[in-house]
Formats: sequence, structure tokens, C-alpha cells
Amino acid sequence: MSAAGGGGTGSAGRLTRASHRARALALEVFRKGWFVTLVLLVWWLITAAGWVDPYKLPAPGDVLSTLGTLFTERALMSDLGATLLRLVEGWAIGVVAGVLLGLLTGGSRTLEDGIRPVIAGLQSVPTIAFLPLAILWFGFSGTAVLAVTAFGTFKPMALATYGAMHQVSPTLLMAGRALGARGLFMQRTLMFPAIVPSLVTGLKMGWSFAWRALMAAEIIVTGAAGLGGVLELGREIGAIDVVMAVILVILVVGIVTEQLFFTRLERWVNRRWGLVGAR
Amino acid sequence: MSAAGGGGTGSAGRLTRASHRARALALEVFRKGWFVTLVLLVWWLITAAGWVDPYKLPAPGDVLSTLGTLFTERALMSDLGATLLRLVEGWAIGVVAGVLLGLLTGGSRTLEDGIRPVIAGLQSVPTIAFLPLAILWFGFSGTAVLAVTAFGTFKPMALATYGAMHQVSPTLLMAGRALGARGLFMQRTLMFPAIVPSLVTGLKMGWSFAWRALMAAEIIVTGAAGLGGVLELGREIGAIDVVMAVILVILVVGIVTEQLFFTRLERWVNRRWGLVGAR
Amino acid sequence: MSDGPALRVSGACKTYERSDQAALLPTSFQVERGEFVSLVGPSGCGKSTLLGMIAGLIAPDSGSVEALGEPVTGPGAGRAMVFQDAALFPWLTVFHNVEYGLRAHRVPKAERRERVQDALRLVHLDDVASRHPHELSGGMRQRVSIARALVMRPGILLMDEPFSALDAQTRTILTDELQRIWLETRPAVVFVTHNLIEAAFLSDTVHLLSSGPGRIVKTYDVDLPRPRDEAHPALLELRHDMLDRLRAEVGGAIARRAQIAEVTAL
Amino acid sequence: MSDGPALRVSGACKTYERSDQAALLPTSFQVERGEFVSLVGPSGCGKSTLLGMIAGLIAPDSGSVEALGEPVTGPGAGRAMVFQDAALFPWLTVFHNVEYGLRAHRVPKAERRERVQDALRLVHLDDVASRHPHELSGGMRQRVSIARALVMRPGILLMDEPFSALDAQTRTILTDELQRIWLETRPAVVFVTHNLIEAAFLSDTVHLLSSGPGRIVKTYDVDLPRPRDEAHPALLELRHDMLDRLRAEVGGAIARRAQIAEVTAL
Amino acid sequence: GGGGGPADAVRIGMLLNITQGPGLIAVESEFTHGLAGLPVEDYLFAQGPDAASALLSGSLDAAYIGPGPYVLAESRAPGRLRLLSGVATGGQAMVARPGTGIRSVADLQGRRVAVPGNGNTQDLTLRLLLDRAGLRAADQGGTVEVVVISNAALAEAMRQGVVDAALASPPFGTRLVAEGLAVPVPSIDAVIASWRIPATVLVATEEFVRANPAATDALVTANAQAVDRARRDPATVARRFNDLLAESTGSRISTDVLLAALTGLQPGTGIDAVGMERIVFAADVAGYLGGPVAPAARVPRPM
Ligand SMILES: Nc1ncnc2c1ncn2[C@@H]1O[C@H](COP(=O)(O)OP(=O)(O)OP(=O)(O)O)[C@@H](O)[C@H]1O
Ligand SMILES: Nc1ncnc2c1ncn2[C@@H]1O[C@H](COP(=O)(O)OP(=O)(O)OP(=O)(O)O)[C@@H](O)[C@H]1O
Ligand SMILES: [Mg+2]
Ligand SMILES: [Mg+2]
Repeated sequence: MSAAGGGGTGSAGRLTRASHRARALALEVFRKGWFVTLVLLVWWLITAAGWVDPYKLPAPGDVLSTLGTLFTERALMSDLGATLLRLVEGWAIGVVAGVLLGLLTGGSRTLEDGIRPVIAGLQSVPTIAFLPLAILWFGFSGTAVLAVTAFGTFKPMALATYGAMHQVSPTLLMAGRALGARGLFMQRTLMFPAIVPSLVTGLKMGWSFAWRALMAAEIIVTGAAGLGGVLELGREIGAIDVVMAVILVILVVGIVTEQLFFTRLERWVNRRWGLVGAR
Repeated sequence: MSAAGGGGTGSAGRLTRASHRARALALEVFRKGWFVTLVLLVWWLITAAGWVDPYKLPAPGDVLSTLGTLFTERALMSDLGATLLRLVEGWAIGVVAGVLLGLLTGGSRTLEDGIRPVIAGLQSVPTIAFLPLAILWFGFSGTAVLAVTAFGTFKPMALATYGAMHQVSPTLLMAGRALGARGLFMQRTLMFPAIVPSLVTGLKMGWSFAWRALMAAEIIVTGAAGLGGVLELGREIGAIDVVMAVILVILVVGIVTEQLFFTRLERWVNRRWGLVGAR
Repeated sequence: MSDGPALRVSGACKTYERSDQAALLPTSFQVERGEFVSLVGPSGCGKSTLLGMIAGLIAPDSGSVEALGEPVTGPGAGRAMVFQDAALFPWLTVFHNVEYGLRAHRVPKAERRERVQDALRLVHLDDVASRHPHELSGGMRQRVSIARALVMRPGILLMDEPFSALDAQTRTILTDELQRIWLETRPAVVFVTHNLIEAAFLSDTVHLLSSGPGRIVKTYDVDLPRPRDEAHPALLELRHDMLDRLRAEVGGAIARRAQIAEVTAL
Repeated sequence: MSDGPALRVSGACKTYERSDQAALLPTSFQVERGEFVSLVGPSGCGKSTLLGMIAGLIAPDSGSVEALGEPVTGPGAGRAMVFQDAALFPWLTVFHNVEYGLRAHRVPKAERRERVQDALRLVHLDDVASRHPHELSGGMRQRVSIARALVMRPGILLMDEPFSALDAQTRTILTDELQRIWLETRPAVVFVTHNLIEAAFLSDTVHLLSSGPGRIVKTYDVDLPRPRDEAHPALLELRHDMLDRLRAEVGGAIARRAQIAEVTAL
Repeated sequence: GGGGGPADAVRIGMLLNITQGPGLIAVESEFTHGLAGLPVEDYLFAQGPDAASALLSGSLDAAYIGPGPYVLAESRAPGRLRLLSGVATGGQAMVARPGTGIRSVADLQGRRVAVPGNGNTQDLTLRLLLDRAGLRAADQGGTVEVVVISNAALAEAMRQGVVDAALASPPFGTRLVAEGLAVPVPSIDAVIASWRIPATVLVATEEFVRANPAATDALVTANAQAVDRARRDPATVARRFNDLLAESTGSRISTDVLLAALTGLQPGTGIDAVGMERIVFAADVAGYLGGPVAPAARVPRPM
């Protein structure tokens, strides 16, 4: 590469590089932030100009102050904690169960052909419909909520596992078989790692389904800690600012988990599995 | 190929072929049906043996007779019709909007980088949370329900479109550019058809999200006819057989649409796009 | 159109973002109208990069490319490209694949129809016009790709390893075909290949590139009458020369790469 | 182990389900211990099918395969396979890739370690044992694949176009390497390729197959001392013979295919 | 708790609803010292049917619920629940959209009337009203359209003219009137008041009652004390309700509105047998019952 900034001293070169990096960062922030800023601006403008009744669309500031009140008076932090804990638990159980079922039954055509359509059918039934059954069977306590969340995650994960298994390169499987891999050894050491990159995408989808299922479930016992209860109570008394505050919290959690967890996981797996340009 | 069944007359050969086909069909039915049969059998056994209170798990026969009553006395058919109509409408609007947004903004890195994370964040917020807003903004009429259903479909479709666009073979795009394709012409004649096979998979996912959104909406806005209202009725009067009957209807609709529509569409697209073994 | 060379590459070079080495050092060469030029060289020596700059798909970092007397700033109808994996649009029939570039350039429908039929006839595929790409063999697909380029009546035809995905027999047949088509239509051609016999057999001039970073290290002229025979002893000898040179270059490149690997602890 | 041939294929044939033509007609041949046999022929003539039957991955419709004196009923440690695209497990390091077959056969850990290191040394890759496949060049990947097969100490090594995805230079280097490794370890080899020079250069015997449906149409013996030189005139002449024969066969196959196409209105 | 044997805690469910005022205030005083030595765990449910399901699933021991969900649960799982005591009576209010001219039940003919849920007190009371006036709900082949609209959405529904009238649970009817979105219909309210329909009852699972007689007794006693306090001092109920609301959502409802709503609600441990009878009858008319409800199940059966 040709010398950058030609003729500068070492420290000047470093400065230039730093300012380059700063500019790159600014560009990055603009590129990723302009739309959110625009949305917030339009929102603020609409409410500040008084075009919409505040009970239909509270001002951004009002929602923020409601959010503050929720954190101080309702201890929203512990709600958030409780919800996230349930979410991670239910999601993890659903993921493990779904992937295990897929791996264990996806090897046989008869097993898969029998089970897969049933799961696909169940997947078309919204979790909310299973809630009354879950309360009767598991009680309203943690178990029902967990069961519903895990079930909501289980179905798409099992389907994703089946899908991923069909996309594994036949040559790879043949290579494994030729080397003597069979049965459980094959599923554990070859099939499973081979589908990991697809599963990572599936995990994100499962997370989204887990959220849906959990929110539906948390709505039952509104008094207990959990974002769903706050949402439902806000809805019940027509406090639109509470509803929007909770939406905001879920949104931020969604973006943060996506960026901090899923994107990294995906990047790591893709690198490890050599799916992005090596080097 | 060597002559089949050696020495038979023509008609005998045809008979053999017919019996072959019958056997193949029987095998197919067994392969796809054994699990459902097993589940039904276990369900029947549990209830017939009286291991579970009927108010927790009604017998299959009871659910069927409730279903019959719902169809004859509660006009479930018109509920089903209303729900399906809304579903198709909302889904179609969401699909078109999502794909259009993806196509129009996916070409530019700045546009996509700004918009995509917001949609991904919104996707993590369960539709149920937006309902109160939708009711305030769109009123009680079908519009709120439609808006929520369309919005529920829109987000995953836009994300699927972005994802699909990133997977289009760069060589194909380069070939198009080298041939002089640009701007809208490029998006319309190259990008769009290139992502169709991925979109078909996305359509199914969008359908599943549309169902979820619609059920949540119908449960809350129960004024009009719709399966969601019946489901909610069953829950509120503690009639678990009604709940299960509605689940059964949704399940059957799910399996039928999957088999009659999505599987065929997918097969057709895959054949047309040459994604299955050419011959 | 001026009467200068078909193509003039003057000091064009390229370093990809986030790469620590140039993909192609400043490179200059010229292709006369109707001349057949091949680029050969080890993997990663910048052949595709160079072709992309000529096609107007990649912007050179510095230097310039001039095609048919005009500076290249983007893709143009005068230059057409054929890719390694044919890169046909799977959802279009053969006819519509070949027609695509004409539609992009808003050629009227009646003229499109005629030109597409001519192009298909040239590659002997007029009878499969209504099939889809996946209904064709690999060789047929590549011929469609050639027709799709020729229908633009390009002054310059760019081909990036067009036959390397085909089996040896089909490849031999298509190389013969290409010679025939070129003799009939006579565009200037820049042809990238790994196959030295192929390069020697088809070309008026062969540029040999080397990697680490990419540059032209040797140029061969092939002065043999056409149509040629693949088994001509002069061709075999030329292949031998190039192979020796390449082996030396690849060895060098590997040594250099090892050095780099030590430093960057890849 | 008996002292018979390494491999005896007796009348093995295959018609795939839902296909209207046999992929391979009844085929018989024999490979002696330590012999190097190549299969060449146009695309789709059943080379991979035949190799799959020998590997125990595909069951013949009738006929039998006997390897190292025992009938083949499934994959076995005595037969190892190398695939066209290396087919390495991307999530495992080079070391663990090579180790995989030993783990599947429950070889104790200490012995595994030693054998893997030996195999990697044989292909000159002991210094990249901890890398992942995507950190290797195509040629290195294919050498790992060969090590993965050799570590099983196979009596029979099966190779399905192992070099066809590599560029010409790397290919030449690897072909030399393979000859060296084979001379050191001396398994019986069944080698599938499209490259006639490669086949002639490496083999004791070359079987030429033709398609529509697949069968062996001619067998060549190559009686030249080793190590050989690729430019030996006898090899070039052999290549020429085979090419002529293949052209005739491919022409015939194309004619036959056209006939079928008319009937089935593809 | 649960499991059939003696419990180690009493799990009590309730709704955040001022008709359950005695239960809400009991949690912060009468229940705090436990019931016969057992600590109390309280759970706030969003809807009555969920609390009923929780009782039947064995994850609650007792609950404050409306008579509707109790009767419906009893009809489907006879003998599983036991009616312990009354809690409050009355409180519902019929309100009409201004300008509709609705003054009597007969005026509801051809109108759309909102109730907050299927099978709850308001729904059943409305059906009773219609039945007595010789009208029928649309889902029973009649002309009056009964639509379910949640308390939250009621104001918006009135504003948009989606409904003409609503039989609302307290304090939502009063609030609509206070906000000028609806006018009261006193003649209908008077009829309803005369029926003495329970607003909230206290129920427990039969299993719990059998295994924990002392705790059940203590529960009934504590409830009676709370009911007494609520009757003497409605402001305590209003304050407690608003505190819970703020704790849950950070917002409050005007105390004036709450106190106005509480005037129609009479806390009391008695259950009017005829009022209960009317609920069962209405549920039957609506086709909600899964089976007969035994006469013995319609009156309190404390130990
Ligand atoms: N888009 C890109 N971004 C970064 N580096 C690139 C890009 N494209 C090519 N390179 C690098 O530039 C160098 C030259 O690449 P190029 O594709 O031109 O080589 P080539 O001669 O066509 O190789 P091959 O024979 O394998 O096709 C290589 O080192 C390659 O890794
Ligand atoms: N799994 C399969 N199902 C159906 N037909 C198959 C299958 N595998 C191969 N065939 C067909 O059998 C014939 C022989 O295939 P095979 O892969 O053995 O040929 P090949 O000689 O290895 O070809 P290539 O040189 O292209 O690898 C071809 O016509 C092919 O289409
Ligand atoms: Mg290239
Ligand atoms: Mg093959």
C-alpha cells in the first residue's frame, strides 16, 4: 500500500488515521440512525403541532416520563428481569426440545413424514389459543407460562431443524458414511454441527415466537411481575402512554439482544463454519 | 429396464401395476397418517379411561359434537369465512407492502441500514401490544383488525425480502448490470424474480404471523364475526371443548392451505426456477 | 467510432477495500479490432478484476480503460460479457434470456425478436428457444450465454473462464464452436482461462499474469493460420513454454504467500 | 485376508428409481492389490455410481462387489473415499477432520493422534493441523481429504474426480503428489477423472466408459516405468487415442439422446 | 397448597376491580397475619375466567370472582368449587350514548349494547333484562346485538358510535358519564338494583376446604371483617384500588369517579338466593352452561 498522507510524521499519520476512524464512525451512526431519528422527529412534530389528540398519540416526552414513573413506581426493572428470565428459560427449553426432536426423527422418512405435518399444522394455531388449555393443565403459575413459551419456540425450531437437515450437502453425509459414521454418532458429530448455521437463523425466529407466546401468557396474571401484565393493565384502563412505554421497552430489548447476541453469534458461527470469505 | 413380472399378458401387467400403485398409496397414507392416528388414539384412551376430568380434557367425540353444534347453531361457517377473508386480505396487503419496501430500499445501503433494524426491532414486539393503538387509530371496524394483520405480515416479509436480496448470486446481478440493467428496471426484471423462490418460503412464514396477529385482534375486537371471537367465548365461559373445537378448525385450515396452496406454489416455483433436479 | 484499437487499458490498477495487497498492479495493454486476446495465470492473479474493469463493473483505483475510442465509466452495449457459470436468468426462457439486454437498452420489440433469433441460430440453439435454462445441458447453457452477449453486437466480447465448468469433451466441442463463431462475427475478444491449450488454440495474443500482487509477466504472440487444429505441434510447444513459466511463477507466489502467512499469522 | 485381488466387481448394475434408463449396465472388472485403475468417460456415464457401489454407499440392483476378499454390504474401513469438493467438515480443524474416521471406528485416542500426525506428514500438512478448512487453499483442502482417507490405512482408495475443482497449476502439482504418495503407501486405487492426461499419467489400467446407458467400452493398459513424466510421448499418444474414442462415443450418445428427446418430448 | 393434604399457604386470586374492594383491602390488613397460621399469597388476574380456570387446575385455593364465572365453572366441574361467602352486590350501570334516547329496556330493540365479556355479570344481567322485556340477543335469534368490548375500549367505542349503550362494571360507567361520553339510564339501573345480583363472591376449592377447615373458617371471618370495613369506609377501597393501579401502571383514576361508582355497590357477606338463581337462569338462556347447577351450589356453604 502506498504511504498514507504522504510526508507526515508518525504522530501526524496516527492523527489522520484517528480522524479517519472518527469520520467512519460518524458515517456509520448516521447510516444506522437516520431513520429512527426521522421517526422520532415526525412523532414529536405531530404531537407538538396538536394534529392528533394526545389520548390517541401521546407526545414522546410523555411516554418517556410514563416510562420513568413505571420504573420508579411499578419497579418495571424487576418486571423486565422476570420477563427476560422466563423468556430465556422457555426459549431454551423449546430450542433444545425442537432441535432434539428434529435430529432424532429427521433421520427416518416415516417418522418425519408422520410428525412434521402435525407440527406444521400446530404452528398455524396461534399460541393464544392454547392458553386456556395451558392454564387448566399447568395452572397459571410459572409452569403454564413456561410451557406456552417453550411450546411456542419448540414448533418453529423443530420445523427449522427438519428444513436444515434437508439442506445438508449429500456429499458431506456420504463422506461421513464412507468414514464409518452411523446412527447416533452420525447425528451427533455430523448432522448436528452441519445444521448449526441454519439453526442460528432459526434461533432468532424462535426468539420472536417466544416473545409472542410469553406476552400472551403473561397477560393472564397481571399482578405478578412481568411486562405482559403491565401491558394488559395499561390496555384495560386505556392508558395508551403505558402501552407505548412497554412497546418501547420491548423494542429496545429486541434491538439490544439482536445486536449483542444474535448478530455476534451468527458472525461467530459463520466465521467458524467458513461461510464468509475466509481471511 | 427388464420386463416387469415376466410373461404376463398386457392386462395382467396393468393389473399388477394398479396393485403396485394401490400398495404405494397405502404406504404413503400410513407414512403420513400414523402419528395423527397415534395422537388421536392416546387422546381417546386417556379420556375413555377417565384418567383426566372431562372439564380439563374433553373426549374426542365430545369435541366433534361441539364442533357440529357450533356449525349448526352458532353459524361457525360464517365466522370461519369472515376470518379467512380478513386473513387473506391482511396477509396480501402485508406481503405486497413488505416486498415493495424491501425491493425499493434494499438497493441502497443507507436506506436499508436505517430501516432494517427498526423493522427487526418491531418484529420482536408481539402484535398484541399494538392492538390498543390500532383500535384508537383505526376504530373498531374491521380496519383495525386488518391493519394489525397486515402489519404482522409486513414485518417478516420485509425482513425476508432483505435477506433474500443479500443471497442473490452476485454473478447474476453482474450479468444484469453488464447487459445494461439499472434502477427500477433492474429491481423489477432481475432482483424481484431472483428472490421469488426465497419469498415463497417467506410467504408461509408471513401466513403464520398473519394468523397470530388476526387471532389476537379478533379476540379483543370481538364485535364482528370471526373464529377469534368464538375462541374467546369458549375461554370466557370455561368451555374447553369449544376452545379445542376452534383449535381443530384452525389446524385443519392450516394443513389444508399448506397442502393445497403453499406446497403447490413452492413446487411450481422450484420447478420453474430450476431448483429441483432438472430433467 | 474512431479507428483506433478496440480496447486500450492504461495503467489500470485495483486494491480491494480491507485488503492488504493489490489485486492488480498498474497494467497496460491494447486489443486491436477483431483481435483475440487471452489472459492466463494462477488463481487470484487479478484476471477477473481486470475483465471487470474493462466491462465497467469495477472502477479502477487509478489508470483508465478506453473501449472503442471512449473512456469506460460503466457497462455499455459495445462490450458484452460471458461468465463462468453462464449466469443465465433461471426464470426466463432461452429466448427471453437472450432478449434481456435488448430490453434493457429499449430496442423495439420487432427488432428484438429478429436479433434474438439470429443470435440463437448462430449458436445452433434456435430449436430450444422456449426452454428454461435448467432444461439444458451445461454446454447448451454456455452457448445461450454466448448468444446473450453476441445479440448486443458487441465490438468487444469479454469471457471469464466460460468453459471451465464443463467436462473435457463438451469443452473441446465448445472451443471449436467459439472459433467458428468468432470467425463469423469477428468481435475483439478478451478471454480468461486456466487452460493453456485453449488459450494457445484460440488466441492471437496471450498475456500471462502472475499473482502476489497481480501483473502481466509475459506476452506470447500466436501466428498460426485459422481455423486451427488443437494438435498442432506449435501449440503444444507453446503450452509447454507457458506451463514452465507458470510453474516458476506459482512457486514464487507460494513462497511469497508463506512469508506473508508468517507475518500475519493467518 | 485372502490373497485374491483387491477388488472384484461382478456384473454390478444400477437403475435409479424413477429413471427410465439404466445408470450402469452390468459391469465387471478386477483391481489387483496395489494396482492403480482409472475410470474415464463422459458426464453421466455412471462413474460415480460405480464408485459408490464399491464404497458400499449405493447398493447394486444385481451383481456383486467383493473387496479384499469379502462381499461389500456397506462402508468399511478397508475402503476409503476422496470426493471432488474435498467434502471436509467445515466445523472441525484439519486434525479433527483427519481423525473423524478413526473416532467412528473407536480407535483409542493415543493411537488416533499418532496415525493422524503420520497421515498429515505424508501430505506435507502437519504444520496446519489446527486450521479450519476455510483457512486453506483448494489444493491444501484436497490434500487433507486424501490424508483423511489414508489415515484409515485402506487397502482400496476410491477417488471421484479429486482434482477437477482445482486450477490447472495446482492440479498438476497435486497429481505429482498423488503419484508420490501412492508409491509410498501402495493401496489399490480406483480413480475417476475427466482429464485423460491425468488418467494416463497415473494409471496401470484405464477403463473407458460410455453413457446411454453406462458401460465399459474399452480398457487400456499403461506399461510405463514410474515415477513418470507427464510429457512422455507415449502418454500423449494414449491421450489422443482415448480422446478420439470418446469423441465418437459422445457423438453417439448425443445422437441417442436426441432420439430419446423426440420420444419423451422433454 | 394443592395436593389434597393440608396446605402450607393460602393462595388467593382476585381481579383489579373495585367490585372486589373487600378482597383488595383484605390483602393489606386482614390477611397479613395469615389464616389459621398459614401465610396468604395473593395473585392479581386480568379476567375472571382465568381465575376460575386457575382454581380448577389446582393452582389457586380461593378466589374473589364474579358469580358468572363461578356458575359456569360449577356447571362444567360440579362439586369442585365451594361458594364461601358473598362480597358485594350491585354496582353495574347502564349508560347510553347521548342522543340515542334510550330510557328503558324496550328502547334497546335493534340497538348495539356493549358488555365487558362473555358470561360475566354484565353479560348475564343484560340477557336477563332482555328476557324480562321479551327481547332476545342477536346470537339467540333476536334483534339486540350484544357486543363484547373491553373496559379499556369502551370510551373509544362510544366516541366512534360503534355502540349505542353499555352495561358497564364500576367504575367504568361512572367514568363515561363523568367524561361526557354517555348518559345514565336510571330506570334500568333501578330494575337491576332490585334484582340483588351479586357482583363478587368468595369461592374456594372443595379440596382446600376439606383439608384445611381452620384456614377456611379464618378466611371467611377475615373476609367478613374486610367487607364490614369496606361498607363503613368506601374511601379505603378507592384509595387501595388507586394504589394498586398506580403500582401496576403508574396511573390513577379520579377519586370522585371511584367514590361515585362505589355508591351503587353494597359490600355484604350475604348472597341473595334469588339473585343467584337469576344468574343461573340467564346463563342457561344464553346457552353458556355445560350442565345443571345444583341448588345447593347456589348458596354459601361455609364449613
Ligand atoms: N470483491 C473483492 N473484495 C476483496 N478482494 C477481492 C474481491 N474480488 C477479488 N478479490 C481478491 O483480488 C485478487 C484477484 O482476484 P480475481 O478474482 O481478479 O482473480 P482471478 O485471477 O480471476 O482468480 P481466479 O482464477 O480464481 O478466478 C484475489 O486475491 C482475490 O482474493
Ligand atoms: N441419485 C440419483 N437418482 C437418480 N438418477 C441419478 C442419481 N445419481 C445419478 N443419477 C443418474 O445416473 C447416471 C449416472 O450418474 P453418475 O453420477 O454415476 O455419472 P458420472 O459418470 O459420475 O457423471 P459425472 O462425470 O458428471 O460425475 C446419470 O444419468 C445421472 O443423471
Ligand atoms: Mg476469476
Ligand atoms: Mg460423478
